[in-house]
Amino acid sequence: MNEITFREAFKAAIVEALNNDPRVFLMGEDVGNYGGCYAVSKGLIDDFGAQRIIDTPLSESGFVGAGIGAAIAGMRPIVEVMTVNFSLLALDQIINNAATLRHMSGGQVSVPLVIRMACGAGKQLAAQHSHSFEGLYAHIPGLKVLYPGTIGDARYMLEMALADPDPVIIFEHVMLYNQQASLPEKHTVAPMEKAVIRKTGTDLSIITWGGCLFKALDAAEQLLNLGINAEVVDLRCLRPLDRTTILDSVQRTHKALIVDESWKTAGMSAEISATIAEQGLWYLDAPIRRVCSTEVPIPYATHLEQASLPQVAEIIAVAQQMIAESQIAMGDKE
Amino acid sequence: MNEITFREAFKAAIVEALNNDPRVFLMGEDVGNYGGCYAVSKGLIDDFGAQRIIDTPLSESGFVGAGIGAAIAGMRPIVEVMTVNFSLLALDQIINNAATLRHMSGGQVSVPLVIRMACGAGKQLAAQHSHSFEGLYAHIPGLKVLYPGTIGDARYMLEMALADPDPVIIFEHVMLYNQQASLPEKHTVAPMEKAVIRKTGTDLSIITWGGCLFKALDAAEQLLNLGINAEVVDLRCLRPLDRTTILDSVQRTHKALIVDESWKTAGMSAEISATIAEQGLWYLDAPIRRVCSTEVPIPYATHLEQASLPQVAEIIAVAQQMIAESQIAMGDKE
Amino acid sequence: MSNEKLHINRSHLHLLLKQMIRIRRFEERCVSLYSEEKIRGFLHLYNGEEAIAVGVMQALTAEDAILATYREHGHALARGVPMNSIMAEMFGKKSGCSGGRGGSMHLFANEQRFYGGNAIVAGALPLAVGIALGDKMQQKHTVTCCFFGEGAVAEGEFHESLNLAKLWQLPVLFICENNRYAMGTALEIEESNQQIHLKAASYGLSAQVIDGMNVVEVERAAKLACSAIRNGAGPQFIECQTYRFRGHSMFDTQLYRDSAEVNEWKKKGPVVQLSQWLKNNHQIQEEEIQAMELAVDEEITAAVDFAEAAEIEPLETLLQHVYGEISDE
Amino acid sequence: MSNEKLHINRSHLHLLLKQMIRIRRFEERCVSLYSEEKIRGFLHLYNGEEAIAVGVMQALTAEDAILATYREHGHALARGVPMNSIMAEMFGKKSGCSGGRGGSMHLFANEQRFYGGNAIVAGALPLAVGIALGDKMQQKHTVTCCFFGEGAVAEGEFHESLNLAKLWQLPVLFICENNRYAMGTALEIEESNQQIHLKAASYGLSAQVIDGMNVVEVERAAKLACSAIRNGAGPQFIECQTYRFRGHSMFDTQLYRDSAEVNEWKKKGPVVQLSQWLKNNHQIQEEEIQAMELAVDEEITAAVDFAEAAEIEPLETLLQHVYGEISDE
Ligand SMILES: Cc1ncc(C[n+]2csc(CCOP(=O)(O)OP(=O)(O)O)c2C)c(N)n1
Ligand SMILES: Cc1ncc(C[n+]2csc(CCOP(=O)(O)OP(=O)(O)O)c2C)c(N)n1
Ligand SMILES: [Mg+2]
Ligand SMILES: [Mg+2]
Repeated sequence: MNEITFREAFKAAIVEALNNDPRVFLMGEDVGNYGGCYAVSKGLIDDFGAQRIIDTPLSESGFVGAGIGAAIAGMRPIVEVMTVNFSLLALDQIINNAATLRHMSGGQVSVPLVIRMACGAGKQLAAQHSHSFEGLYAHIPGLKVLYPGTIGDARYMLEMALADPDPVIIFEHVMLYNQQASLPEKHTVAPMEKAVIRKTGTDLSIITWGGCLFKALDAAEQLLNLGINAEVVDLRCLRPLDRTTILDSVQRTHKALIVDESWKTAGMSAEISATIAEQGLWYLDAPIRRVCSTEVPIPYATHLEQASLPQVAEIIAVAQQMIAESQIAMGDKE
Repeated sequence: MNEITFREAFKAAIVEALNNDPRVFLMGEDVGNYGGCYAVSKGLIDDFGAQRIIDTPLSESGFVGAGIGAAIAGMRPIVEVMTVNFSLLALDQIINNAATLRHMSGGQVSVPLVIRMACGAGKQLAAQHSHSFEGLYAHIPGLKVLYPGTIGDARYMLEMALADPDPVIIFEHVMLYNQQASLPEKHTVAPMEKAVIRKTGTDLSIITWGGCLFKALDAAEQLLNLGINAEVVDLRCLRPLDRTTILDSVQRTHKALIVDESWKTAGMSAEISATIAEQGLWYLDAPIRRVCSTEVPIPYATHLEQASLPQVAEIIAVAQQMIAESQIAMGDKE
Repeated sequence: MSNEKLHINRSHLHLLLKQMIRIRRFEERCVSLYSEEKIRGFLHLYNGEEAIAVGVMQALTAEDAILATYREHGHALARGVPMNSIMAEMFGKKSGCSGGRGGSMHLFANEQRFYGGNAIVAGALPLAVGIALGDKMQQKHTVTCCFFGEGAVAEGEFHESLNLAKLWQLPVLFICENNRYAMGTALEIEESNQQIHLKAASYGLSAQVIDGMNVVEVERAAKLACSAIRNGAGPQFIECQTYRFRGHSMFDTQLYRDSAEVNEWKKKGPVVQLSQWLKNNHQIQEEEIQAMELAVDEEITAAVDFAEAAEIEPLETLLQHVYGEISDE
Repeated sequence: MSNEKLHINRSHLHLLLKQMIRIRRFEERCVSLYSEEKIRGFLHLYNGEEAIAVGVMQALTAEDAILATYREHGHALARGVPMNSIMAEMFGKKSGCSGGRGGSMHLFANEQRFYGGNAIVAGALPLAVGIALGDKMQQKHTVTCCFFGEGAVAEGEFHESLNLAKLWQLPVLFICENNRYAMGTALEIEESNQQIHLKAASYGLSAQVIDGMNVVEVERAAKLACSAIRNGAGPQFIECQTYRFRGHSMFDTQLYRDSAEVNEWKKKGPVVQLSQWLKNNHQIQEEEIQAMELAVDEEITAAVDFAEAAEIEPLETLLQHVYGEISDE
């Protein structure tokens, strides 16, 4: 199998969509002449022309709204918001229009729109360029939220998103773009709304997605050497949330550790924990733990930035602690 | 003690602040000549003049940003965003500037700003006017988030918010404005960041705030007649979250039922559940339950709207179910 | 730019008058239905501004798309959305044009390409740009017509939308209903430059200001603008000067304006203006007007009866229409 | 409006030249420090645009407030923020002007009323309006000066801010640094009306366009605008036409423009222009320029040494500065 980067995977998906469906076009800041802020769409304007690779002005609300309108009119727009940080400027359009129009119109208006956004920290871009807001988007009925963490998902989720009749947000973690992996066959890639177990294990479930998946897998590997066999659940889709896969895993491992790059309070990690506390409480033999970003606007200095993000070492330490706790707890009960 | 409405309480707090501190001013859409969309500031422009009661254009990002700037320059602005729904248009300013400037500047820039927002459903205002986004705001480090649910808090929290050196959001549920209650003495009102137990109980903890508090209290009263003695915890402040009070209560009652008017997935209710699952798991003798809004943009028709919101009957039913579950669970363990 | 002839013949003028009377009386009926608590939520009435919706609709074809604000009963009616379905919507019924989910502020009708009913001020402008873009990409040669108040002009979305529309030469007809107030905020408190059409012109759009109380003038301006658009001249902007005779919504105590001002404007009202002109020129008789009113009232009463009798959505459907089915396509 | 005399004497021109050289060479040093990985994150350089920051700062007093973008090294330097603290900031050090938390895009200095360093395009404009409002309310008679690129003009926040500033007659000096590109997007792709100053004028601001490569012209325009503001004329707008000689940031492959275009503009560069003029008029000698460069290089090397030697914030402070202390007040 040939190795490609996440950047190449995202790009190949866009190219394929443009080739397969004349209704598809790509629109956003600097997607054309500049080649994309993260070079995902480099060269596309030469191949597809400025009619289908549209450089927009700096008007996030305007062009996201225009994408919604074009979707209503029958197109299949892929709108790129350069980073999730800037999407706050378009949030009114996304929540009050894209997510709401179908219901508010009694089912008459469809918004088959895909919005791609780069997100995440790790490049010392500081507090206005490093956010993770997937929890915020996952809170909104009417939206679907994808967050590919594997090369297969980076390559094949866009097609599924475009086939969906509703607005779909796709997050792309900036630290993944240069990562390389071998591309699996398309038919092996799970449907968009299913969580996937990336590594099976028996001792605890590490539940994560997107930019933290590789950290979780790394931690799981190291834990093996420490005699702990962790399962790694990749959520892939944050809304709708595949609660069944989460609960099944925890039912088997009796422990849940959630790894989430966004801030802990009232983020996505909270929802996963709450799901288990509601529907899988009796499975647990240790408290649910969350490894998230420290509750601070992400700082520039590398040591501070790294200290504010979830790290492999912390995942390992918390996993070990959970195993210890569960042994005490089980001891208690015996 | 004299009875006043929440509207009067909010207004009295503003009047007092304007009288006590020349740095305070009120700014927002229709706060002046119109008297405030929900009539909270009616008449104030006559008493304080258009320099201190500033009618702004329809420019949410612009005037919220202007409030941030004025706070930086040494004023103590109270900015009214007519409803939380429209605050999405100002979210970039609130998150990328207000919440971030202090940290990003290494502590040099303070933003002592108060933002008031009406929120909540119940008036058949449909999907663009009925949201509850407190979970979204509570997710953001750098912000503080208050949600008064009692007349005392409506009257006295503003003063505490204005004394705070950081941006504070205050939510005002639209269904409370006309509610009436007797005003307690100021010294009896707890500090801004403390949760308060509004009714003590032994059988389960109902954890709620703001617009759902009175529903929870109503449910608790009816539950008493059914032989269930519920405790009602009013969070009051969603960020920072008073986790101690939550955990103490659950430690005593062994059951947690969270009532939250926002959508369930990845909202504030999730964080409270996650807090307990992390730090109070062993206290529980029943799964944590959440009564939240149905995951649908709020519909106009009254029967659909009411069906989508948390209701007293549902709180009672879930509480009863939890008691039953815990008896089975306890039975299991014996 | 083809200078289309206006059909200002007698029967067309009668049609315009009847449409305006139809809206006016519909709105008046809404007032009483609101006090009877049949209609709930926020209710924003169009009294005084009828000439705009009625005049502009004359210029649009069935293929054109329309977007409006929360003050959109008149637009929906003039567009041909069935009155029954509008009334049923405000009663929160299943046969309402939005299935009872939208209410007064969110009337929708795909069949008429009537895309709401948007209650976020300026929120529909980017959508209009996008619908025009989508239609243009599909070579549909339509016009997308977007109505909004002068209050929307202060919003960033106004600015972004006008720039996009002109940059991309999109077939959008922007209709600003300048009724001088945004809720209780007067134009001079809202805008540093109160010449709205000049603001629009600063983006390079052809922009003009007209008497929005004169339905014939509105129709003429809209037709010229639409033919310019259809001939590829790009987006057009019309500022219609008008006035709202009633409060902003049903909760407005109108502290911000004198009744003298209101009365002054009422004299210039679109219904009075046209019926007076027709009478003065012996183009209509009082009885004909009465006949129109009668016909309209019958239609309205029928609509109320329809709405009253209509069923509500069963609760089990609450979660419908949050997401579509893949088969939707 | 008092027409302040410019001090275009020799020593002042030398000062201007030295300031520009100081910024230019600072930026060049940043390039090498970036490749040495001493500086990280996004780095946006000001080469070619130095005349704007240097010229405008001459018009501002110590009490005036300043806001800028992520391309703000030049502004911070020209404002008098110590070079050591700027360099240390980019090294992520505790003694950096933002304690290492901001980096290149977020330089702050309360002492100089330098309020950042904002990396959201147009994000500082509403803040500038608010600082001007706050100062005015406190009768401070200051100017708030806000720098931004022409790309920001397309954002809704530009529109809302200009309207507010003019409506409320606030003492804001808007400086648009029109370098013709927003990342890789040329002005004509960004704006339907490329006459930025005319757009500003449509809000009622006094607005003008000047040669942003000519530091003397910038200084003159800024001084006139500031005295207008101090005399109560309300907000002023200056579009400075300029060009950025380097890529948008360190990652830019510059596919969107020819090197011929870049070279053409480099000939008009602010440093070349002023030094050539001074030479042609026998107001400076080559050795004097070399002396300036030498002095500046020494300052820069000292700053690098300072930054290199400086300590980092201990990890325990990570949570500091998220919230203030009530005693802050
Ligand atoms: C973004 C947003 N801000 C505020 C409101 C509240 N609001 C509803 S209508 C209105 C006034 C709008 O005035 P205008 O655009 O002139 O339209 P008109 O009501 O006069 O027809 C306001 C402030 C809103 N719905 N949306
Ligand atoms: C709201 C927002 N959208 C997009 C970006 C990404 N971005 C950073 S700088 C830039 C170009 C800005 O151009 P301009 O305003 O002309 O300033 P210049 O860089 O030319 O000085 C873009 C698109 C951003 N930082 N903020
Ligand atoms: Mg109006
Ligand atoms: Mg530029």
